[in-house]
Amino acid sequence: MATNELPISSSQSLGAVRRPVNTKGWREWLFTVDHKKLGIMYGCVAFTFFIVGGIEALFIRLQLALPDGRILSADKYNQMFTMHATTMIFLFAMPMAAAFANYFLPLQIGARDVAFPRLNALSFWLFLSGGLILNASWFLGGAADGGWFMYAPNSGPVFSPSNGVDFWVLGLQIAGIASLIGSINLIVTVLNMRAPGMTLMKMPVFTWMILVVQFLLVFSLPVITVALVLLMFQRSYGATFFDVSQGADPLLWQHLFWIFGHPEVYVLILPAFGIISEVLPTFSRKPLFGYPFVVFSGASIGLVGFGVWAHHMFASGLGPVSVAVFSMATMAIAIPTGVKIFNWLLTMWGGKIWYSAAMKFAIGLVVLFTIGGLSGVTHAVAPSDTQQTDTYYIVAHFHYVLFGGMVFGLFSGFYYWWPKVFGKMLNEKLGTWNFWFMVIGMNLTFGPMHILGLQGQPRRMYVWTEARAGEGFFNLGFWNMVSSIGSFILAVGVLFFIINVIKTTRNKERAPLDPWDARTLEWLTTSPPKVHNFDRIPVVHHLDEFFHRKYVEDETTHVMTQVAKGEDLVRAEEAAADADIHMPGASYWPLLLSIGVAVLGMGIIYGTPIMVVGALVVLFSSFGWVLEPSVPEPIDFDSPSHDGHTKEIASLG
Amino acid sequence: MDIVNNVKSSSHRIRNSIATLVGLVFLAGCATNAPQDTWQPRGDNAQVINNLQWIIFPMAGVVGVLVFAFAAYTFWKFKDRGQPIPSQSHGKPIVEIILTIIPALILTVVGVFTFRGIFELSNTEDTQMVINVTGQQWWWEYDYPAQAEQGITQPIITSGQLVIPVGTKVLLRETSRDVIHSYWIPALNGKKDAVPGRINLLRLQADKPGLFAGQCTEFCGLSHANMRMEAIALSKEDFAKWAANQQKAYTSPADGTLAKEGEGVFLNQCIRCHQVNGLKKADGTPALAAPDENVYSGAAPNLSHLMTRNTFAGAKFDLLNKTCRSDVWDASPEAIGAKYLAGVSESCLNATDLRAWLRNAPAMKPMYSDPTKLGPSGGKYRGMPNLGLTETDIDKLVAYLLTLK
Amino acid sequence: MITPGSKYFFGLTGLSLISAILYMVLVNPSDLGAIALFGLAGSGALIGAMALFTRDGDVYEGEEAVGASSTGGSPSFWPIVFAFGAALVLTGLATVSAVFILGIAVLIGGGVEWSIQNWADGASADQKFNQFARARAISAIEYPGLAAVGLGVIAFFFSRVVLAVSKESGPIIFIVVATAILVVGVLIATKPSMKGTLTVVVSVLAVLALAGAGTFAALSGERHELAVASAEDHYDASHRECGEEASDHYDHLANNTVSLRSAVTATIFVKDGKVYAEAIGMKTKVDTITIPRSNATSVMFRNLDAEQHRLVVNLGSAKVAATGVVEKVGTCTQLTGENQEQVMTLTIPKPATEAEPYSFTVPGATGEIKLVVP
Amino acid sequence: MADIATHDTDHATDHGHHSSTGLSNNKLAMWLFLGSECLLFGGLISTYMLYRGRVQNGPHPSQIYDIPFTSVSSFVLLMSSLTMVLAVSSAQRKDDAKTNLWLVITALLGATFIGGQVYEFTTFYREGLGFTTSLFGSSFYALTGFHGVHVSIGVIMLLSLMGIIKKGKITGDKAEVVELIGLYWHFVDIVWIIIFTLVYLIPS
Repeated sequence: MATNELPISSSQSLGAVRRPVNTKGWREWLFTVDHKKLGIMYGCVAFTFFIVGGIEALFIRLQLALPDGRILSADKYNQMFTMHATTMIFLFAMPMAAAFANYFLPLQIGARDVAFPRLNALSFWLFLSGGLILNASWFLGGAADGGWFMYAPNSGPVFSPSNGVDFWVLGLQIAGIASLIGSINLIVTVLNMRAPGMTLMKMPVFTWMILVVQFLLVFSLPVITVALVLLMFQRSYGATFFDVSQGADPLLWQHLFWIFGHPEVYVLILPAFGIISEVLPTFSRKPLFGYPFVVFSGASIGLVGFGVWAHHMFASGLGPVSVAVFSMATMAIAIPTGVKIFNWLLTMWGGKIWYSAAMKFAIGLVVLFTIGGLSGVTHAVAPSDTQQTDTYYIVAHFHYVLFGGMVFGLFSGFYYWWPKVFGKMLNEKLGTWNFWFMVIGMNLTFGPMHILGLQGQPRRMYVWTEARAGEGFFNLGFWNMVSSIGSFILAVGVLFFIINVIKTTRNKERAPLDPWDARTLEWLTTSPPKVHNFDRIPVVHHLDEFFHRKYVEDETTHVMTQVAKGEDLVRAEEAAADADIHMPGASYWPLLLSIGVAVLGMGIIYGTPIMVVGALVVLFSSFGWVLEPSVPEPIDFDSPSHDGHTKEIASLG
Repeated sequence: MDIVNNVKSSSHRIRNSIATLVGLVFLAGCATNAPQDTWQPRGDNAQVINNLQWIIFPMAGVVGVLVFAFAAYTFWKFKDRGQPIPSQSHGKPIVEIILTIIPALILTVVGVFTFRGIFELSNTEDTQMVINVTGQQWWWEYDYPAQAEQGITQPIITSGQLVIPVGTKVLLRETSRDVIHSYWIPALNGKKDAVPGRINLLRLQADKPGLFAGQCTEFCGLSHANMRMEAIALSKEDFAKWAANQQKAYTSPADGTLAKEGEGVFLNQCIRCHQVNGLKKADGTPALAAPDENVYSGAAPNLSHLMTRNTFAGAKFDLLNKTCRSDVWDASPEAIGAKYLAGVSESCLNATDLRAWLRNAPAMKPMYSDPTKLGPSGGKYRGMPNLGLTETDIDKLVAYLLTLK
Repeated sequence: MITPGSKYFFGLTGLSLISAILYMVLVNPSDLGAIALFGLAGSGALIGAMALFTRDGDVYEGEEAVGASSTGGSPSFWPIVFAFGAALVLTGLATVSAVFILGIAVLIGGGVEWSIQNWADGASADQKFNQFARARAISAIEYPGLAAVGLGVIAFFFSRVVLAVSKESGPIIFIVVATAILVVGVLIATKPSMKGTLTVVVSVLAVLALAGAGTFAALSGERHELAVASAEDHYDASHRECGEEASDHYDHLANNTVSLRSAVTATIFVKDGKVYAEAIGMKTKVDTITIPRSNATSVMFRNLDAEQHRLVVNLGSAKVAATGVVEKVGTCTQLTGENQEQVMTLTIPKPATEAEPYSFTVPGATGEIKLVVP
Repeated sequence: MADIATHDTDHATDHGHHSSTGLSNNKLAMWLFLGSECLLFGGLISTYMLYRGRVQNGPHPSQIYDIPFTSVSSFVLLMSSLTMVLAVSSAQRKDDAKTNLWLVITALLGATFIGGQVYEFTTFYREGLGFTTSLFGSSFYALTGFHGVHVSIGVIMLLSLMGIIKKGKITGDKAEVVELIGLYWHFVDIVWIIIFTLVYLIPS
């Protein structure tokens, strides 16, 4: 697209099958293969689903505020908590991490795009189709109602008669394909496309964590795919996989689900770890303490994460030996996690801490995640876990980990990278309000759940009863009410962020090129970056390359002296821009292919003819893709002279 | 310390608890906890777990306090006060190694205790009594196989309330007829899933007579929240009395009574799903219920000796009215046996809920019993349907049920 | 803008949709006729969409279209294919649904190819460019489509041939066919002179031979044993013979089958010709096994004797609805060899009557285990 | 999916610097994809191994397996790996005619394998083993069916690739494309060898 020697409008003579080169307006977004545009689209869609999932959570808390709640029926409540979890995990957390990864990973390693730009677009569109299919079920007979873990046999056709589970299975399959393609793409990008000089141990920690996450996805997604396929065959084609009267074992589902499900937990949290491992050093003006330890602890969390799945099943009747082994493995995983927390604290130790909004959220993560981690250790003790599992204590634990950990990390990322992506600063004052409301709301919502759980209130109950509430300080009534009030404070906190975004968008003032005195390569270009990211591919000599181009350390006194400003470095790059940069062209095929896949999926619910149509579209678009070169050819363009003979192009390649 | 279950208005309770919050934070955790409190063991198995809890929770607390103190000091000490940009040190491996070894050591200690606890809890060798526990949407069935040493010579079957003798090592053989449920009486042991097609073992033992609350804790569909259970520990003598009563033969109500008419209604309606052992049809042949033809999961609670239980409909409702119920729940360990064995008398019956249930069960508890929506289950109910009984029929039935003691 | 050509096809779609719905309501919702009308609607919609997509073959509305049409199109056989598809559809309606579906496929394929060809022919005055345009529009579906048809043809006809011959000659034919493919490949690869026409002739002949043999085999039907097996359903539960002797099919080659080893309520043993049982949680041997009503429960059978035994469960007797004859109810495991085990999963809906208690027995061994369903 | 992953070769982002690992992007992606596929088949094989003996109705595995026939069909699939190797080496020698020849031979062998599977499924069905008959039936058909779909996709890719090479429309490095499809084909073969051993040969 940046090729200036080619004519700029797409060939009219090819009619409807012309290639979308140099598109404008909405087409520019619909057919784009640019990792930055896709990253922004990922972010917008994921945030929308965050709001949807949040509203579902508020409904749940409203229902539970008082005993025998009547806001939702039992059926609607079951759908609500199922979809809340599914939405937050698959439609918010994973794609939001994908948004950050898509946008910043090529920038951090000094690449012009990801390895497979069209596959990248396909990932996004597949994720969107998956999300829409999942949520379409609300309007087509009711959403899935078996919990996000969807244990068999409760997910079978008799026990969950609406189409909700079918939509859920399909939505997750499609979103799963999206993640799988995305993860292969990002791994190849990181391994193959780093800037010269950037060895693996000079890579930013965010990139490292994303790399670990993608490996987790590549090896865990096929397992859930198998589980979902078995469930789909049972529901739609009468297979017997979870039919106990045929001798089936319901624990098969649990094993398959959690072999995926536990690595998934790290898929959710590691990107946030990566983000704050960028933010904490930047705002402490110190490199990350123990970089190799943080990297290896991340990798070992990922590895051990594959060996602890059965700690979700301590009550399901595994033998004592398995329970003991998984209990020990679970404790073992606490060690690398602890290492990370210590390293973050030691990064700040001796630093020069600037409490910006991004830094506040990052510190919020360190503190809140530690609470979640410690409550996690209490149920690594398997016997103790048999009292806690499936109670609100677990809900408290994983919300501290996922909300206090992951969401705070993502918000830290929003504040840190907003000027990079949009060229404008988010308002720091509103950011502070946003932070405090979220911290207070989050602790009021999830803190009391520790008490509720230890007092014996199970999860997933559409009502709780006075008769089992007890009295005094620990009574369920009071703490349920506190938790519900807290959830609305939390919602107000998120609202502050939305207001901040709206305000910032209206603001005309441009952000400085290096507002945070940052450390990594993504700041070595304009904000927002140009289509081709870097005018010149940087050559890397240090971890935190950008910082070391700005500051020089005195060998003896260790005093840091600033030798250049970020702005000047960016200008210098612009002046030395490469002459001839080819970028991949936009394409219809990713969008069309994902539509085909969605139609194919719908066919499983609504009948074979629709499936056939979907399959034809999939075949057509995948071969159309194969036959289309990634960079546009001369025939795709109109010649600049509008003399009416543009169709007769002599050379057809 | 007894479990108190006085029902008061919620506003009163909230006001009460705010007062407690302000004044009595340090005295918290005493006499007024919820009946499913996980920190109040009442038997050996729960005690094993509680001992572990007392190791790991304080340990996590201490670690937490240390880390947060260090963090808070760091946040305060190294705030940007205009100091120069610090030296770009990348860390000290020795610190890292120490910080890896310390948690590893702590966790090894915890691990040793955990290991012991796991194997202690899984021991079933010295079991003294076996009970089959079967979960079904949304109630629990208990059947006691014949065990002469416990005074059970013919199988006993009951539901809603588990009755066990104190000081006896009881083994529950859990399974399920439909989806996965989970059996949990926090005062007696941790939870164990009831998985269809599998038999999971859970050992309970109660130290003193008493009533213990529990709740199904594996999500099991629509009425998961309403699938409750209770366990009653009786002294060995009281248990023998209870068991003897359960094995007593059925006696039909006297001719001409309202209850006799109720038996007719029962034979007309309820027998389709609910078995009463020993009940005979008008022609003298045994009346066998056929729940497998009407209920998807294949069973409905057996109503023999119904009035010896204190709850019905998956323990969601009480058979005793409020006064009589708190009389049983609040009784001292010495007195509870006699009060429980008294069963439900006409004056103590919670007639309101029972009649409402007979009038229209699905309105009282969400179930899949709308006859127009039974396609996926092959026309079978999941739960009790509305039988369309008249008020007279209900009168008769209640009179009849009261005779099932 | 909707073009005239697509208007025609969309009209057809609408009409056939309406008639399909009427047909379903008035005549028979599950009939082939309704499917036919829906199929017609589907293909109309698709071709209409193609026509719309290519603007009826007009690339430029207005002045630029002049001249484009003057070059004329290339000769096309797609109309013939289209007509052939229509004929197949009609034949299929009268005969079997497979032909009908094939017809629909040919109809859609021919129609799409026809409209694309037509559009490309009018795209410009440059034949080469027109070919390029046609390829861009359609080759993405032609390649995989043709490949899939090729795969389908070979797989279908080959399987028909093997199904028709005896079980023993199946592998031989398979070897012969595979070797032939390899040999031909090697020959062509090593003898460059054999390339070209000869290759084409050989492959066409081979495919024709396969198709011929396949068609013949399909018409003559599957081998006798398969037809018998299909009709008799040897492995149906109602055919189980639970005696001491081995039965023809049920016990055939099934000596050491164990299913779910976990979660058995009780294990029943045969030792020295005597039957005894052990149950979970019970310290002593038991003579009664209690299992909950209507609950799928597994019982394991373990044979410790040298001779083969099977476990039989007797569940009283019941009247068979169809015939009115009272028959024994129960089932059995397969014959089990020494130190082998098998699992039986039972779901018993009702307690036994006093007259006919339930029990487990082992033919050829003494003793029985009572089965109680409370 | 594999065919999609193969053709982003020549976009310009890696213009100017070659890959850090030395493997091309496409090949690395294909290896990752196959790694992921291993777990997919791993899951299905585990399901089968868990359920193969669980037969309440219909035949047991050992009652219907036709080992001689399946051995031949396994051998045919193995042979196709050999011809695939020949196709790849022809492609590397830039001999289009021979590449195409061996691609077609590979595809034909693959297609007869599928024909054999159709035969096998038909006989099993006639003997009384349907997809919904028993746990063994469901898990057997799911596993071998999934593999059959993989082979079918492979055959379609091989035949299309031949067509595309003939028309000279290949985008990117021709030999590499053939090699990538070859990788996929060998993977599918290896999976079959595992299935043949675990499913057919080891008695349940």
